[in-house]
Amino acid sequence: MSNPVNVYDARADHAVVAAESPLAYSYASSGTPAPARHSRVVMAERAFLGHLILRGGAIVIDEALREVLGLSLPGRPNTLTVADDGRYSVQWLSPDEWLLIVPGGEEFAVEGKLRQALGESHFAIVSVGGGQTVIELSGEAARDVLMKSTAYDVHPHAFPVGKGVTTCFAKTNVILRRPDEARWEIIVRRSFADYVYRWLLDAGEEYGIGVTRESHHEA
Amino acid sequence: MNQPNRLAQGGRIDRRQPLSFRFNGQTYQGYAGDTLASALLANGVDLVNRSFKYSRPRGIVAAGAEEPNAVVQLGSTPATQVPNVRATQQALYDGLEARSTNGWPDAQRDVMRWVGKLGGPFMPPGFYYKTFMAPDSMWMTYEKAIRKTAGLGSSPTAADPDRYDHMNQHCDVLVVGAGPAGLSAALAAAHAGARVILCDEQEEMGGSLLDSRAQLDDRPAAQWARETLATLAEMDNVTLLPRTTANGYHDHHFVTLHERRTEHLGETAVSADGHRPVRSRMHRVRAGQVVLATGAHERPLVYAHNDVPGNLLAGAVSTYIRRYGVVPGNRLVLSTSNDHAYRAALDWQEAGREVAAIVDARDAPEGDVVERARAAGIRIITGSAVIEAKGSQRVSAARVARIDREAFTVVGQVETLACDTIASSGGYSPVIHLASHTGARPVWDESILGFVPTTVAGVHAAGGARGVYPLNAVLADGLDTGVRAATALGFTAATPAAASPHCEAPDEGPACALFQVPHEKSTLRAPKQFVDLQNDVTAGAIEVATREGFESIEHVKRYTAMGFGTDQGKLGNINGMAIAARCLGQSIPETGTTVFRPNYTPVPFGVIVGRHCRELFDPARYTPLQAWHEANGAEFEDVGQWKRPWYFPRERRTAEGTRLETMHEAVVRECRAVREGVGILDASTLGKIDIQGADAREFLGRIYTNKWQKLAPGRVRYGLMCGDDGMVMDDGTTSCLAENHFLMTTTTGNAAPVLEWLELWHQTEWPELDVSFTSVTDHWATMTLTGPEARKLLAELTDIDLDREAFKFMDWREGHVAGVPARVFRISFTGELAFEINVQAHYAMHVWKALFAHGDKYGLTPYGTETMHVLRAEKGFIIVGQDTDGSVTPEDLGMHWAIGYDKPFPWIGKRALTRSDTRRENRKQLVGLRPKDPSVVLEEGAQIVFDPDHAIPMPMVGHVTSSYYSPTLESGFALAVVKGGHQRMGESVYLPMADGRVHEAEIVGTQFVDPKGERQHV
Amino acid sequence: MQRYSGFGLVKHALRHHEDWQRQWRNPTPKPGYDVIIVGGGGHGLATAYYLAKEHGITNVAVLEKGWLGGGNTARNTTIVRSNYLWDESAALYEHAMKHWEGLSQELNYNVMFSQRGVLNLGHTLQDMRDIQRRVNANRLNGIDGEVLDAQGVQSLVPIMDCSKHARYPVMGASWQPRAGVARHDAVAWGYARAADALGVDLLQNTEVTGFKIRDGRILGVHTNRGDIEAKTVGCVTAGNSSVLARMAGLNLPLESHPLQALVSEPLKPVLDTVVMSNHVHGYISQSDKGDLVIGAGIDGYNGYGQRGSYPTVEHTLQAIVEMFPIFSRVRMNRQWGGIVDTCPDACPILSKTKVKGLYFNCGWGTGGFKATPGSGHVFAASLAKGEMHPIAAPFSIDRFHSGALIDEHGAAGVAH
Amino acid sequence: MFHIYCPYCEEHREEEEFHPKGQAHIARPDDPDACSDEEWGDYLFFRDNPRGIHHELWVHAVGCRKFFNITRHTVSYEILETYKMGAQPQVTAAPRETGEAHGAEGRADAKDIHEGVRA
Repeated sequence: MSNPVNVYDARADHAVVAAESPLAYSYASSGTPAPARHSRVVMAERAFLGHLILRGGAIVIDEALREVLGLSLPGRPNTLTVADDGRYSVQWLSPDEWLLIVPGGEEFAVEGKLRQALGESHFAIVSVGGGQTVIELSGEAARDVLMKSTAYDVHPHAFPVGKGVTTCFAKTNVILRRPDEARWEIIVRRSFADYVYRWLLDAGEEYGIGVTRESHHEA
Repeated sequence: MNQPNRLAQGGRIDRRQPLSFRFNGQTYQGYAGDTLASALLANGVDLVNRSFKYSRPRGIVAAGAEEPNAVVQLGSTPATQVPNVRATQQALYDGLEARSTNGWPDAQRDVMRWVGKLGGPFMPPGFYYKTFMAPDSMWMTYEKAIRKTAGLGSSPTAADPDRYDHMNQHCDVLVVGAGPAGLSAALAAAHAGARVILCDEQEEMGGSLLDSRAQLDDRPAAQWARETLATLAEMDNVTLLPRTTANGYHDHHFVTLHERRTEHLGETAVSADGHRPVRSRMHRVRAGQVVLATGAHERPLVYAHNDVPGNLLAGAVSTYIRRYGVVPGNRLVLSTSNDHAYRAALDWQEAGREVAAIVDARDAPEGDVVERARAAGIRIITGSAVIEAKGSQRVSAARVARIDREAFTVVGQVETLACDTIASSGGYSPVIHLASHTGARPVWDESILGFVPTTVAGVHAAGGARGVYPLNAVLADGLDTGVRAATALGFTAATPAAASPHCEAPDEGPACALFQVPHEKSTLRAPKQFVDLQNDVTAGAIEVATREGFESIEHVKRYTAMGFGTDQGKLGNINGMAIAARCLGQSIPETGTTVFRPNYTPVPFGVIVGRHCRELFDPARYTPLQAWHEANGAEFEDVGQWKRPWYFPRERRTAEGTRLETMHEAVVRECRAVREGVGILDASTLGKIDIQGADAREFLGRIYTNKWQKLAPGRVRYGLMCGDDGMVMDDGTTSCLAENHFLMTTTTGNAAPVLEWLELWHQTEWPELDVSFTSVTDHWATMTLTGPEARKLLAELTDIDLDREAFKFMDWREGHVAGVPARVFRISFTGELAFEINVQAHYAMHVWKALFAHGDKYGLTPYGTETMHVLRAEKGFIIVGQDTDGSVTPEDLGMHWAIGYDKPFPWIGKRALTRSDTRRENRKQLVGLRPKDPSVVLEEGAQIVFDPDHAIPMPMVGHVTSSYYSPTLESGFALAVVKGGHQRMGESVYLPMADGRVHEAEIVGTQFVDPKGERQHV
Repeated sequence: MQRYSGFGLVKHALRHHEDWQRQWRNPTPKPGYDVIIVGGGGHGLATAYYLAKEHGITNVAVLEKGWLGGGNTARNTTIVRSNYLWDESAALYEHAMKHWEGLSQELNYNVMFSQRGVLNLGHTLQDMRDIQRRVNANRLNGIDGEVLDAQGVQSLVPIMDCSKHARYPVMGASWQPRAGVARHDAVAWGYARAADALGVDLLQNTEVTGFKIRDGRILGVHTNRGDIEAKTVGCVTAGNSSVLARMAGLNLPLESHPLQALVSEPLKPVLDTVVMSNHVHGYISQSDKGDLVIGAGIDGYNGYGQRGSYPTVEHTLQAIVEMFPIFSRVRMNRQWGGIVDTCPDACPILSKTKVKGLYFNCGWGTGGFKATPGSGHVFAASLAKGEMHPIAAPFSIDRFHSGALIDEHGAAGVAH
Repeated sequence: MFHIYCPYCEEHREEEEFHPKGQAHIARPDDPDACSDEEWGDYLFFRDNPRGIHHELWVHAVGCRKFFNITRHTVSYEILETYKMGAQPQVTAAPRETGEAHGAEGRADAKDIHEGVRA
């Protein structure tokens, strides 16, 4: 029997190939106001990470994940597990679906190891990193900006660190999560990234929003 | 500075901050803390508007949201106009500019008043239903005149310079209204630990406490309010929203609060710290429990000429005196049915002006305030009421008489008391608007002579909003309600130690029921007695309506227009109901109430819209190549939310100089490039769904009309999808990536619906199948390289063997393009040799640019959707949604080859194909059309007939779905659906056009170019 | 019937309006009628009127559980047009249009039918194809209509943003000059008064609680005011049709949804035509009183609550401000909801049922008001003759079994 | 705007995250080819559309993307329960009191099947 699934390393060598993050267009067309002293909210993109969608039963995937990354699968709805070093995270999306984020370039290897560990179980893994990006919000007014954008309750009582949800954001949908006390992460689809960027600039203007560009970002 | 009615001291205004404003072109002075209404009254401006129907002079009646008359046009520029602002709710700011909404040339000299005066008698309710009918054709002429006289304010004529936004809020307990009940409730709930939002519509929180004479815990009520607010402000589980009106109560305790952030500061929002604040903000609140501490509105009495300026609500008189330091006249007559209104007379007298008399409808009033009035030497006339006001532009006297409420008659002599102000009070109506938004019908409470809300889980009315009026009871009720709301959510309320402040219980006598005051003449013969001041609805109008058979209160309202004004009948509805009840010989509860609808007070469209306007009205979705398209001059087409390059006009040199190509020129050039050289299309918008699982193949067989059992890895197949009604829903190619792994493509617009469709069937009908679906639309960028030179160009950049035998049509291969890992699909939507290159979207720009770096020598030409359409139509490839419309089956499209009639599973759509109507011979079927005149490009949407000489209505047999000029054929051509078209090859059809021309066309097959399909196989 | 006229108004004014007659009686139910119409909205009242006037059947009762015209007649946005795509719908709505023209005279009641024209905007190439298709079909069906380009739209409605900067720029529109608006309440009252004058009993506060059916034939109805007999019963109860059908043991292909509308505060004249956009999703006109009357799509869930979800209102006003940025500071006064009975193909049902003598007229969805006179006219003819009128015949319930749907979803633009 | 408890996400979410998908518990006939046109039409188009308690299918479209069922009152809009696919509702419409009348009269004369049916 032929290979049941086509696993494909779609990542190019970023040293040779000019990669563009989903916000490349927005930086050029809407600008990147630098954070200033009065900025009460700051936005930064975490681009080119490896994003894997894991589908299947929680028990087997949990085992595989522990084996491969030493990370335990969040079993409870709307929760997020972040590895101690912050480089790996896995988030509950649905009773049979999780989002695993790994450092850029590791996604193919991780997928391979997970598939190996999962063996014959019913599962699926799909690499989706080219189609989405992570936008980080920090600063005292981050929560106000979010309140303007999503009807999900972002009050610390309702949205503690370690929570993550898929929800409406303005007129699109995003994954919203809190990896730690200081930051919110918004995971947005590539084709909607410019809309979300413009929205955030507009909604954050009142708080002097600034944009930080990552040093390793290829323009 | 001349403010004749301003007291030297008192009130909550700031006399150190004088403000200047203009009303109807006159400049006046007021103070910070004034409303426009209080400032106008301070300046002795009596006449603020003309009425809607009769153009009668009108003055300020109330001090809050219930004001019907003082509706003004605000703003000094075309862009900053705000129509229909209630002067009683508009804070004064320096430079405010306002004018009356009605009256020409102005409210003072209004000429329409003659129409109102002379024509009034001829305008009974519904007079327009009875006139202006003859002849029918004239109505539009009459209508024009009628429209001009109607309306209140004027729309702005330029776009709004301000911005608005939304804030999504969540709380345990929302308290609406920061008067005594609301403050107590908020305090109780907050002490119990609940997340509390307290909002209040006024400029200053405190409600009735702000002008109360009561002492709470031995300090003035207003001071207690200030201290309580300070306590609340310090609690981090409390959000205070002043200047914020709860306008709509929606399902499951979702309440919209409109916060006016800058309207008290100026007509546009002014920058602060270099940032532009929003003019106003809508808080979209999801609450666990809601406390409605919205208070009560005073009801005026309905007597003759009760609309002349100088007729005010008793409570409003007190508010103007105590809160704004304004006495709106010199000599007062108070007409009341209850104790509470006596305050107005006491306040008036304390302000140093004269009280002519208190006219009390009760025979033996006896409460504390009555005694105080007596002690103050005020004349009290009992068993009587003001039956008529005299005066034209301002009250000059009150006609007072003894009345028999039961018999509804005037008894004995009428006494005329000279005065310039008549204050009236017929009791109070709880503000139940929000409670009734959810559909809960209010009930009549005879003990308070008002409607109170019915009990709904999670909604608590407190204080005046449920007919509890004495201040001590209101405070206790608020506290109790706050505790109940919090405990309902599981919070443990502290013992009411933080209990209500001590407050002397007043000794109040019972009120009597009085709505319309009888007159010596019958209602229809007496001078007008107004019920709804804004819409000029009189007691007589209500009587006429009931006589004409309008017996339901809804009919009365609609026939007379009562309650349809911008005040929504806050002042008049209960009086109207009482009058209707009297006319019909029923009680008020038998007559019924009406259901209030949002909004409580009008809300600007802009704040409901929020940031969802202009470029953020709807997301614009971009492919990773957007920047290149823009830089290369693309014109864009909206496809769903996507922006897709439509065509790429180039500069063209002509005798007159250079200009951009027209679309036609660009498309001809782009088409030729593809048919003769090589073109490239950004196809990244296509929906892409990754499908994995042991049953993926079985699933595809159930969802698609055609067969999937034998599609081998490395191969691609076209698939057609139907609904279970048998109508074509979507199409696209699906590739077998591996035995249990497929990549499905969908049309651009259907990506999300198709994914949901797959999930629907999997989750609801076939959960046993091992298959899962993940959208990868955004993950992959797709570039279609097509044309006879495509292979040569691609070969320069790829390690994939492009040999026609090694990489056949409908194969896909893996490899690299321009150094980027790529999946390349040999599928063709143009009929030419084509390679669809899929790379992870990060690298799309790199690959695209690399192709162009190598493509010059082959004439690589970017093309857009228009050229794509021409090329695919030449090949007879359909576009779902353009060539189909929800009434087209695969058979209608002639796509029998894509229907697996003998598949074992009864796939979606199969059964419907054998219904009697789907079996009909003469269904509309997809065919090609070749215009007889090759220079003609048929109109898309042109209707097709067999007999062009048939009289209208002509039997139509189909329509043109796609039509273009083909540079390859050098003629126009079209796709169309025609009744029985598949059996009519070679026949002529006719297309009658709007301009009278009739085109003739021949029915032909749908493949115009390369019908054997050789070119795509090269 | 007391005739209305300007002259009569003067006469009444001189008598202090003391002797206006009732516009309709308030009769007690008779034990039986020749025909019972269930539902006293515009369609039901029109049916009764035409039964009496055109077919001489005057022993008719209209049973209304609340007040006449209190359902969707009272809650719609009053748009009247007939530019429907398919022949069957075009015939039905144009039949109505012909009756609208002249209705005030016929009823001696000014229904304020204002033929100020309706624009259906196109914002995409596909919108424009659909518009061409529909207008071409309308013209060949004898219905007025033109296709306008963006400039043509701008000159008709100067205050609209027809610029390229809009998120979805206006590309053009279809324009039906004969279309317009009418005064909704007056339509119900006018028909009620005219039907009453011809002898029809209008029974308000009379709720049907069941049907009397024997041997598959209708014999009458049970009501809260007692049983009433009739061998012909026509149900015209819009959003409540499924509930009524259930009482007769029937199922219908209907779903009742909330449809919301809203009005601004009254303004001086600013918009002289009706503007509808399917793509940005909103429609607007200005009433004679000055309110901007605004509506859009239905809520997706079933609902009899006469209210819908707030986001629908938000989306509607976003569309309106997108088209008319100058209305941003105009204020919304009131919103409300109706219950619309929607069919899978967005076309009505005018049909016999399995119960002999029991007819249904329903499924008008968002398009009922504009059809009122035509619907009543052909339904009356069908009830009178026992055979569906040729214009009504294609709208049989059978089409949901045969598959012969009349799919106005297809390309007909907004179906309001 | 509804506040809907998603049985998979195990919390309340705003209505904007969900899409209503019509009446619940409408199973596709196992053997469509054996259905008459009438039966097939009934399956495709005919719905209960009750005024009162309604079992309906929703999808948590912006969320876990799971389909599930809601029992909701179509007049008060109160959500009485939500439950996963495959489960049965706990809250159902009370059997119509007149159903008994129907039965009684039905026994009296089998042909009077609709006599006395009231809702």
